[in-house]
Amino acid sequence: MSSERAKRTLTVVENRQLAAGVYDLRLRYRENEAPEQVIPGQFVGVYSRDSGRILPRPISICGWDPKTRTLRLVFRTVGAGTLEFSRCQPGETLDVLGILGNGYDLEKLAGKRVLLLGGGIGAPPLLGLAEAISEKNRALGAGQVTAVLGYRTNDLFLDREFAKAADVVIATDDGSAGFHGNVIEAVRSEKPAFDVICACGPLPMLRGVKALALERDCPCYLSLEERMACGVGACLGCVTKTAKVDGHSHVKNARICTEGPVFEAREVLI
Amino acid sequence: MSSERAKRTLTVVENRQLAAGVYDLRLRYRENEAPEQVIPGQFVGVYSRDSGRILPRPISICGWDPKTRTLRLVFRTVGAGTLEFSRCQPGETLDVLGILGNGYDLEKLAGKRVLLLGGGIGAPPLLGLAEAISEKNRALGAGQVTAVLGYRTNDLFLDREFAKAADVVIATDDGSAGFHGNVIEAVRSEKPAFDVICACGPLPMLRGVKALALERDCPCYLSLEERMACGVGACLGCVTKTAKVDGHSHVKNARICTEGPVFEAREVLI
Amino acid sequence: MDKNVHTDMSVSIAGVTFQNPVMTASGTFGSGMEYSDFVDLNRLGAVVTKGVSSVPWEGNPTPRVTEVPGGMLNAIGLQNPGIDVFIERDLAFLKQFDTRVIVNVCGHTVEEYLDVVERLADEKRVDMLEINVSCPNVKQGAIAFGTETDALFDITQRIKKVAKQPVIMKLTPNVTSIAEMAKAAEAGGADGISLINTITGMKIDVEKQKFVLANKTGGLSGPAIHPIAVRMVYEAHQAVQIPIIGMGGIASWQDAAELMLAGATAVAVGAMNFHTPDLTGKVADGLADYAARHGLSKIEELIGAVQ
Amino acid sequence: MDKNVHTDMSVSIAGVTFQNPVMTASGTFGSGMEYSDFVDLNRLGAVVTKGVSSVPWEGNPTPRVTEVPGGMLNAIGLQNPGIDVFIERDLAFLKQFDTRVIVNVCGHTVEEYLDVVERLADEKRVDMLEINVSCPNVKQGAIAFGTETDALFDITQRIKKVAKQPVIMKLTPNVTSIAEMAKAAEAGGADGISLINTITGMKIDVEKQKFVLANKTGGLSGPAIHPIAVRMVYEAHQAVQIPIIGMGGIASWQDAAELMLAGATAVAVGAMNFHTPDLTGKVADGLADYAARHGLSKIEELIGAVQ
Ligand SMILES: Cc1cc2nc3c(=O)[nH]c(=O)nc-3n(C[C@H](O)[C@H](O)[C@H](O)COP(=O)(O)OP(=O)(O)OC[C@H]3O[C@@H](n4cnc5c(N)ncnc54)[C@H](O)[C@@H]3O)c2cc1C
Ligand SMILES: Cc1cc2nc3c(=O)[nH]c(=O)nc-3n(C[C@H](O)[C@H](O)[C@H](O)COP(=O)(O)OP(=O)(O)OC[C@H]3O[C@@H](n4cnc5c(N)ncnc54)[C@H](O)[C@@H]3O)c2cc1C
Ligand SMILES: Cc1cc2nc3c(=O)[nH]c(=O)nc-3n(C[C@H](O)[C@H](O)[C@H](O)COP(=O)(O)O)c2cc1C
Ligand SMILES: Cc1cc2nc3c(=O)[nH]c(=O)nc-3n(C[C@H](O)[C@H](O)[C@H](O)COP(=O)(O)O)c2cc1C
Ligand code: FES
Ligand code: FES
Repeated sequence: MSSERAKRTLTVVENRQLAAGVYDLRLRYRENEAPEQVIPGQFVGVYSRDSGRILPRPISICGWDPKTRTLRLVFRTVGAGTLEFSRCQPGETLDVLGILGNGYDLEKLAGKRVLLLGGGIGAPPLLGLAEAISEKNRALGAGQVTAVLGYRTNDLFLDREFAKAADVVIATDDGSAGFHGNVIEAVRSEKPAFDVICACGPLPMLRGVKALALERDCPCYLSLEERMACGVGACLGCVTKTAKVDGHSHVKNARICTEGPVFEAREVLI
Repeated sequence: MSSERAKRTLTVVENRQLAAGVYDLRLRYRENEAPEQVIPGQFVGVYSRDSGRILPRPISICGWDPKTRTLRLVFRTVGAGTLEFSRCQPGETLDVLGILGNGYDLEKLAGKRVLLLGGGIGAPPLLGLAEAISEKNRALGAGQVTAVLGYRTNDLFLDREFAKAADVVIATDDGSAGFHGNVIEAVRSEKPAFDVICACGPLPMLRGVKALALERDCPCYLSLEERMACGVGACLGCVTKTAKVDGHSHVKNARICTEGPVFEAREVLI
Repeated sequence: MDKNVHTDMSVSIAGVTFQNPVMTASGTFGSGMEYSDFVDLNRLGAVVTKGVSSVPWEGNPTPRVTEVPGGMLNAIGLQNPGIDVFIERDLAFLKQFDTRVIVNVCGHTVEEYLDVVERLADEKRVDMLEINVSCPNVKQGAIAFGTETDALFDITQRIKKVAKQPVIMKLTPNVTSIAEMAKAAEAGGADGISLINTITGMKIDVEKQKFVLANKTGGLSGPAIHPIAVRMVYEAHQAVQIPIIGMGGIASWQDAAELMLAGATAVAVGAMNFHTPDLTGKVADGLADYAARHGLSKIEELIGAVQ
Repeated sequence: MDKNVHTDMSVSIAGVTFQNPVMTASGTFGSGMEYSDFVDLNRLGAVVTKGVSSVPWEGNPTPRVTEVPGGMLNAIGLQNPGIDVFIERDLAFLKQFDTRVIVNVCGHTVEEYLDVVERLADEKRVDMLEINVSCPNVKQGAIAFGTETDALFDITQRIKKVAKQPVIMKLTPNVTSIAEMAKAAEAGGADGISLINTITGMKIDVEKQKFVLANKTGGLSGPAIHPIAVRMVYEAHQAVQIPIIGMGGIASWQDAAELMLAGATAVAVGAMNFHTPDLTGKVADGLADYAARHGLSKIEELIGAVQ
């Protein structure tokens, strides 16, 4: 077992397409190099093998199997970096910077009815979270997990895996599957019971989620994204505006890579 | 069959190490994309797949099999580009610009006793030449080919293939195989009979070869090297000083990629 | 978006219409001959020829080129056969194509530039002149034209007096303020400006502890300089009214579109021709698709449209 | 060659000895804390801290960073918690390490710079000051210090009057003549200069037709700028006697050796820390091996040794 923050060479053990442009990549750590702990909501920085692309690509951790030392990343191809990763074959290696950031605080969620809101490629980090909470809550004998997952069309992914750990509501922009509308509209329509919200997705959606949480006056944890350079808190590239002066920046600029990516909705000005 | 000058995607069919840092790479053209003619002494430009390396690497053609549309390149790893090529596996592809430059004028060599002088990684292009001349001369019933091949140590390569088409003299810098000394010294010592010289190797050796040719007053063809950018005659990066005003530059600067790489020794000021 | 209209791809500079905005960057395409195997010159907006001087120039000693990360250094030193051979051979060659011809002109002194400009005045095949006042590899003072506003104003004015074709001043990026240089060219009467030329760089062989290029320094070009080119085109476009031909590191139609959005009326492909010999054609096709997808009726709507 | 002697790796600048020539480039390494998981700070010649100003600065809106070919653009805008927090927290943190500390200073006005320099005067942990007169992302006039010789001379002189530590002036590459700027800093009394800071660039999202960075422009750094850095270090070294800290695109010990051969006494690793978090340590080791292989008794023999 090793220090949590390190750049490691991982071996691709599987790479599977889940939906149009969405890939499920499994990467194995070498023995003695695996992280001691991985918390849902944390992320890694995946490096390209092309010398023209110097920055790591931040990708959330979708799953972690300590026994096989295997990290699961689910990502969408949007540019040259993710395209390169989508073409990786088993046996090839990728350099990964990790484990980065602070995940969801599982203690605060234990025993609560948790509403997970995942928009598009925001869903993957919530899967590990759904699994972790439902396992804990099963033990506690209380707390129901509901996952509302938004997609553009009926080209769904991860939905069946979510169903093993949560009640699932599907929402699609075009109405081709499940509820016709976005995740917030789906919540208003389906009215799941919840005590706390955890959400990951595009910024407009997160703004809607924050409004919902303020309206229902419940705790709400958002996973934010921003362009990153270092991923480790050194460059100050990835800040988000905060409500109060934070301990690090002293200018109300929390680093998403270090203080986040998960923030209580009220703490951040989005 | 296609135009001689084109950028093509070739498939690696074999890649084998011949000696320390020396590789034998076989690349296959797609059907209908193979060049009509390949002359010993011509070269190709091999592109890296890394976006940080934009220029093609000039590599001489060591062999060409029109039936299987397979190009043979033998190269030494000296930097990032050749290192990348050395790691190519069968089935992968490489982009290649070719066929470039002017090779040896086989008509002028027919029926002559040809002395081939190859220094180190200068040997490969001479192998195709040895084969072509000896085949022609066998038909003509005249003309002996002698190949004097210089190496640093006894870590030889291609010597046995040369032996099928030529009388071979080996020279090594450290005396660990064959003659102890360089190729020029080996010629002076072994005294092979010849009417014409064809040489490829490092510049100091080519200067010695030119001196030898002037001394013996025989025709001498040298294959020159220079840093290249375009490989097709457009950038004027790769010139060599010429004795007379040439048709293209009008300033006694012939383009090695276009007027060469093979020049009559007396035409160039090296 | 996704309107897929048919876009008018032509652009015009100083009254000259180009069928599309894609040109070749001077010195990277010879006079077109060498690349005519790879791309149909009739598909290009213009062929911009290698710099030509009043008499033959032999250029710098070799090595003249080397690769660097995401680009290359060159110190060709403006080798060229002189204006006579250029007219007889290169211009004659270009007569068979239906594309515009921009002749790039270099010199050591103002008089040398004027010589060439005068010799070209009555050449019908020449649609436009591009004056290279910025080549970092010419030592005898030419660089001063490109880095001092007064000198640039002066040479522009003198060339405009004798030129019969529209005059584009090609600016060097090796300056503190490209906006000031652009303004000086405009004030001198330039019909347009082109930018950027190469940025002076150097490479050292650490094992030999020697300069890689015989000339010590060389001009950096290729994708490495693209963000600098976009910024400079933007700054120049904010500073002047005259049209801009944008270049520097174009490797794709997206890079070309960036330069147009920043303010370029036309774009030129340079070092990446060496990587992708038919890149000019690909950029032209890519821009046309993009323009159609974005529902542009004229590609000129892109010019400076960034927000 | 292959003499494999033991090389004295220390270098000295203005009387301060560094155990080796490898430093961190300001702004790419925080105050060392964030990278101390990845590299033992005791292995470095110096930690150069993120720019600090007299009061907290909140920097630019996001997006602040983006990747470009072989490099990145940043427009952090010099966010920092101000000199008080810096001294209490960052300087205190650095006390536990046995490496030199160079504090990078920024300001909007000469007075703001002087404030910081005075506050640091009695801090024993501060071995040297690096004055950033060149950040392209600060709009309120700071750029003028870095691009005009008179302003640079003046600010250098005024800082030297109050500084108790040696003063390094950090120069911007966005100038016509780095040699002139280097001379102005030397004339003003600088104990050394560091170069290069980032080169101003821009990236446009062609589908959205918008600037990628909120600040529109950003500073280009990374391997893309390395050949420009080598050339500028060389030109500055030819122009002045004071030592140079060289930086710009170092991705390997070879890149560092190039900068030293061009004239740098020490080198700093910047953006490539983001790619290889222990790059500084690797560069230090690589330089030591190289020096031994080349039979150098002192690494300082490399400085400006290119031929
Ligand atoms: C904390 C965090 C977690 C993320 N988790 C996931 C995930 O689990 N699955 C997934 O598909 N995507 C995720 N993303 C988005 C992912 O990082 C980008 O899609 C990816 O970096 C794009 O790289 P590219 O080379 O394909 O695209 P390009 O557009 O070519 O990238 C160019 C540069 O921009 C950066 N960039 C582009 N888009 C983004 C973005 N949305 N966020 C941050 N940087 C960006 C790249 O990292 C690179 O530096 C996450 C982003 C963050 C910040
Ligand atoms: C006409 C010609 C034929 C050649 N034939 C062969 C051959 O058959 N086998 C072989 O092993 N080598 C050959 N070479 C040399 C070969 O081109 C270089 O070894 C190769 O380009 C090095 O690339 P790199 O990326 O590994 O090295 P780097 O040093 O990393 O390359 C950096 C840049 O310098 C150029 N470069 C470096 N060395 C040379 C060189 N010696 N000549 C020209 N450019 C160079 C590269 O192309 C690249 O642009 C030939 C060169 C020429 C000009
Ligand atoms: C090999 C080479 C030769 C060049 N010769 C000239 C020239 O003769 N005249 C000129 O104005 N620019 C010349 N340039 C500069 C280019 O036209 C162009 O401005 C520059 O390379 C930037 O574009 P790029 O990054 O696409 O190459 C030359 C560039 C290269 C690479
Ligand atoms: C994210 C980032 C922040 C930077 N912040 C500063 C700074 O605060 N002060 C400064 O003088 N230079 C700053 N720089 C410039 C670097 O110190 C260095 O001069 C430049 O990046 C070139 O080196 P590189 O190519 O190795 O990154 C910063 C660079 C980057 C990439
Ligand atoms: S990415 Fe550098 S501080 Fe977050
Ligand atoms: S490499 Fe361009 S002319 Fe020969």
